Amino acid sequence: MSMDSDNLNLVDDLNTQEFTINMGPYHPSTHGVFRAVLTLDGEVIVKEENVLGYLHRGMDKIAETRTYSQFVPYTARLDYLASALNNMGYVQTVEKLMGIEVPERAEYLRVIIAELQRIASHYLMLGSTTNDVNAVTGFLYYMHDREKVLDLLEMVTGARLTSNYMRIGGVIDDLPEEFFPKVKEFLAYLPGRLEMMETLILGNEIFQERMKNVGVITAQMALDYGVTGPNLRAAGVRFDLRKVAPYSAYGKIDFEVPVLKNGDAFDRYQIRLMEIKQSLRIIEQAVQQLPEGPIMAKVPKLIKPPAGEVFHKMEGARGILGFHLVSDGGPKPYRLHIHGPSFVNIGIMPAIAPGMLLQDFLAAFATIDVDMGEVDR
Amino acid sequence: MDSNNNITSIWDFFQNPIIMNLLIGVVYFAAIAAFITVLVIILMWMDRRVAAFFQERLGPIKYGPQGLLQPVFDAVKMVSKGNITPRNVDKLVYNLAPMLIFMTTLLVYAALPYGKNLTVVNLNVGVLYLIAISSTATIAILMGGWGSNNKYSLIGGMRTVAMIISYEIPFAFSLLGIIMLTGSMNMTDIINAQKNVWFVFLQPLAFVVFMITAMAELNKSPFDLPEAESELVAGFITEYAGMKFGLVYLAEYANMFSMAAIAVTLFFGGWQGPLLPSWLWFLIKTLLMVFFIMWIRWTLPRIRIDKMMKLNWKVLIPLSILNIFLTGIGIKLYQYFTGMGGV
Amino acid sequence: MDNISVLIEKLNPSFDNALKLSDDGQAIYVPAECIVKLMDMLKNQYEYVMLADLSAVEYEDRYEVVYHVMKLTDAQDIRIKVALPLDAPTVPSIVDVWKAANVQEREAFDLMGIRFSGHPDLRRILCPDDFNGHPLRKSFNMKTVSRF
Amino acid sequence: MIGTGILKGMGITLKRFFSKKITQDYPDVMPVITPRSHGSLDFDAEKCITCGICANECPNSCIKLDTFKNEQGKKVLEKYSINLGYCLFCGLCVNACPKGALSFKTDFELACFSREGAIYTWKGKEPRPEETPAQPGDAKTAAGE
Repeated sequence: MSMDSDNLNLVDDLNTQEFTINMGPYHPSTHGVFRAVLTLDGEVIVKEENVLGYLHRGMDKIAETRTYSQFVPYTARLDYLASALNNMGYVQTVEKLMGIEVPERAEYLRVIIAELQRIASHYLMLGSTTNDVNAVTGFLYYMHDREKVLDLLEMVTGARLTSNYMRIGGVIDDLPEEFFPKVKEFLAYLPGRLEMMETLILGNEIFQERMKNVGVITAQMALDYGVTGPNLRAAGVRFDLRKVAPYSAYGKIDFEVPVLKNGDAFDRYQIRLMEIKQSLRIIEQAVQQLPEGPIMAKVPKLIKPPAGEVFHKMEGARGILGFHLVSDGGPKPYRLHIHGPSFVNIGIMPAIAPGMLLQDFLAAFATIDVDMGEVDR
Repeated sequence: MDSNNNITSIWDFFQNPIIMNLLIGVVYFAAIAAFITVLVIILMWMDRRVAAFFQERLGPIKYGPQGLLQPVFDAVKMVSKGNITPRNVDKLVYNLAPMLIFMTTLLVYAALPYGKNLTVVNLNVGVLYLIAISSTATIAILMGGWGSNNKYSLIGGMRTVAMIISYEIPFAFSLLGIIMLTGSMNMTDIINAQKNVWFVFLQPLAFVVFMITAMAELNKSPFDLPEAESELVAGFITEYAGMKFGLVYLAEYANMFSMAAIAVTLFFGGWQGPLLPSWLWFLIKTLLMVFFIMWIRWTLPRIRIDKMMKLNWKVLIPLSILNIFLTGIGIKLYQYFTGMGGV
Repeated sequence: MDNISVLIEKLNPSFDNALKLSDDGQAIYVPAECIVKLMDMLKNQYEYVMLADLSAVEYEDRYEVVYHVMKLTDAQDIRIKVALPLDAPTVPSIVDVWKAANVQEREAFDLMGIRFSGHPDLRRILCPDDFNGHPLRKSFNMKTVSRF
Repeated sequence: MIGTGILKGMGITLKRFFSKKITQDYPDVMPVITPRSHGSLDFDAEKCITCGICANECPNSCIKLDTFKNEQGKKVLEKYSINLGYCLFCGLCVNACPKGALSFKTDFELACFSREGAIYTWKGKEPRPEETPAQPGDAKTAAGE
């Protein structure tokens, strides 16, 4: 920006200049420690570059130094907003490798906890996105409801955020007696609140203006960039591992996979609300159908899977959560690679960012819903 | 020199009209400053409590009755904080900006009619003065944004300029209808003209435009782009700390009150009201207006900058011009039917 | 995974019988130079439209880059492996086939030290730029710290 | 019509304005915590048999047992320490303990001023016979001992 006053009278010399801005790692809207290096032309983004790794803890390496069961609590720290889902993915991977048959009741309990966790995770995404467009009140309404989910989770797992409920071979604790009336109350309470939030946020014209046609991810793009989960379904691809390749008790439960078609920020926001409703349905059925029986399969104290290799994928809160586990027959994993959906999803940001306004970038980023714990691992 | 003579000379000195005016000015200034300080404490408390209530929370309740002393503690904290000036800032501009921002706020208070015969300066061009003063803050905000040597601040400052300058136009136009109705720019005249019917009923369109632009002038959500927390960290106040930040903060709340007071004066009959003293009516109405501003603020998300510009140039300005036309036609029709002569 | 040998039979003519079934019968071994062509065929002719995972494993005598590609219709995945020598682990990048490979290849490069030739921007992604070594290699030892 | 969404939203917030508030008066009124909550770890020295399974099982090695041989030549616990600053609250130790000496309690107020303050220690059943110098008193001794 030339401040040379002699030349200011010439219109030709009033040229503009691109400038770079570091958004993050400490920024209110980067949801953790993500850094986006934005090249801006005024308020329009010309180029975007992701800088990751501020939360890199080396989970893959940690796994190689822990026994199979010891690593379960660490998976909760991957995507700390959906810890039970990560636990589930990991224990299922080990079970798949060892060929352990999990008791049916345990499968149902897992489904209940996983869906509660999914609701909690989606709620946080909805809340933080709402906060990013500065509807602070909406954010707090979401947080209040999320609190109720966390109370339920705490009642069962003992932890609000990073639970270690699922173990290799089953779950550690049965549902407490007081859980059933509470969950019934919760299932009756939430739909009304969801409707209220839909009117307050989705119905708001300013919100629609902010979100519609912003950060569009088409189905082709999503597949190309490996974007999965609600983001893929918002782009119009009906792909949900719970339905396509049912694991755990999902095959016995009736639910729908919501799909929208535009793939913009608004659809990505809306699809979470729709998925929460389906999760409520799943929980309701799972609690009703809950079979009697043991909650833990017979598993040796020291888990030593046979030498071999397994890849297990499940529907996490943010997309396909994959675990590629290589065992050498010892008590510790030889190699564990975690395919975090957020890590892949965030890779699409440089492709969709150019041409956006600064504010659009936040809306698009928030609705892709990445969790830096999972990105950096 | 004997002492008697000396006293007389001092008395004479004070008799001098220039000095007299100056002294009265100082007293007025002190009164307004004290009023603003007390007001801001109440407004801060109110803002936090109202925001909390909208969000199903209670807000500050621990200190003082209903948490009323909380802003005092906040203020003490703010004053006792270190006066940090970051390296590589444009020191003069950086330090001057908060003062100027507060200054413009203070100037608005001079022309507000607080009650019957209770105005600091009863200006003939009161409305014009308000419009003029409230837009000067733009320069101060740009100074803060530029002087901070921070890109977020700069974007915040530039947004302010773009926003306030363009929103000045519908803001001024929306008030023209009232000036046409009363034929005066004097605030007291405008209030007196609302004896029978408030202008909000005569000028509903103008009121809507006024409220939207007033929110923009205040930098309040949905138009809080200059200090957009989730995008620009804190916009032009990112680099300010301690009392400099406090001044900006103070100005923000004071602005909210003055803007509400202007709205009340121009559209809701000012201090007019039955039974209660006039200043109390003014306060009640203004605080209700402040509540309304907070209500909007805590409900709506932030608008996008290009949409905001579009709203201004494509909706608000045509609407405000339409309002002027309608007012003109209305006046002419009124004159035609009542048989009164021209203005 | 049972159809994997069928798949190899179908694919092998285009690769001069270079594809091999692994010992456990669950993976396809591909020579490094064929990987891009194979991925392209799988994506465009065999409906494996999504790259589900890309990881790298270090063994005593080799590195293996392990790809999992997935069908959308039934979520079936197949495992494709490229064995690489320990001294110069280089494999052609599949970014041209799947953009999703971009970040995942960078991760494999960063943590395991596999080089992906033809990658547009092969830099460290999780570790700092001035980091020495590749943490997931078995030779990279972690310090043990006492918690007390 | 444009604006109805905004008006509806404002109606909702106004309704919430008069609704019941959910604020918990936390330090004055303690919240009700479910009995399963992993607040902090509790140790019962009476039940401990000094097997060390908990320390082995701990993923983050934040459990330490100081033991000695008593006159009968039996391994006896002298001091049991958990560094809650590194604890994952996963409960593997609680599940692993064969005698149920470890348990979770709901006491969650663990804030402390130093890293040493996060180390919780419990004394064993019998003291070490030869008087060794006492451990630094900085470490917090948990209630119940």
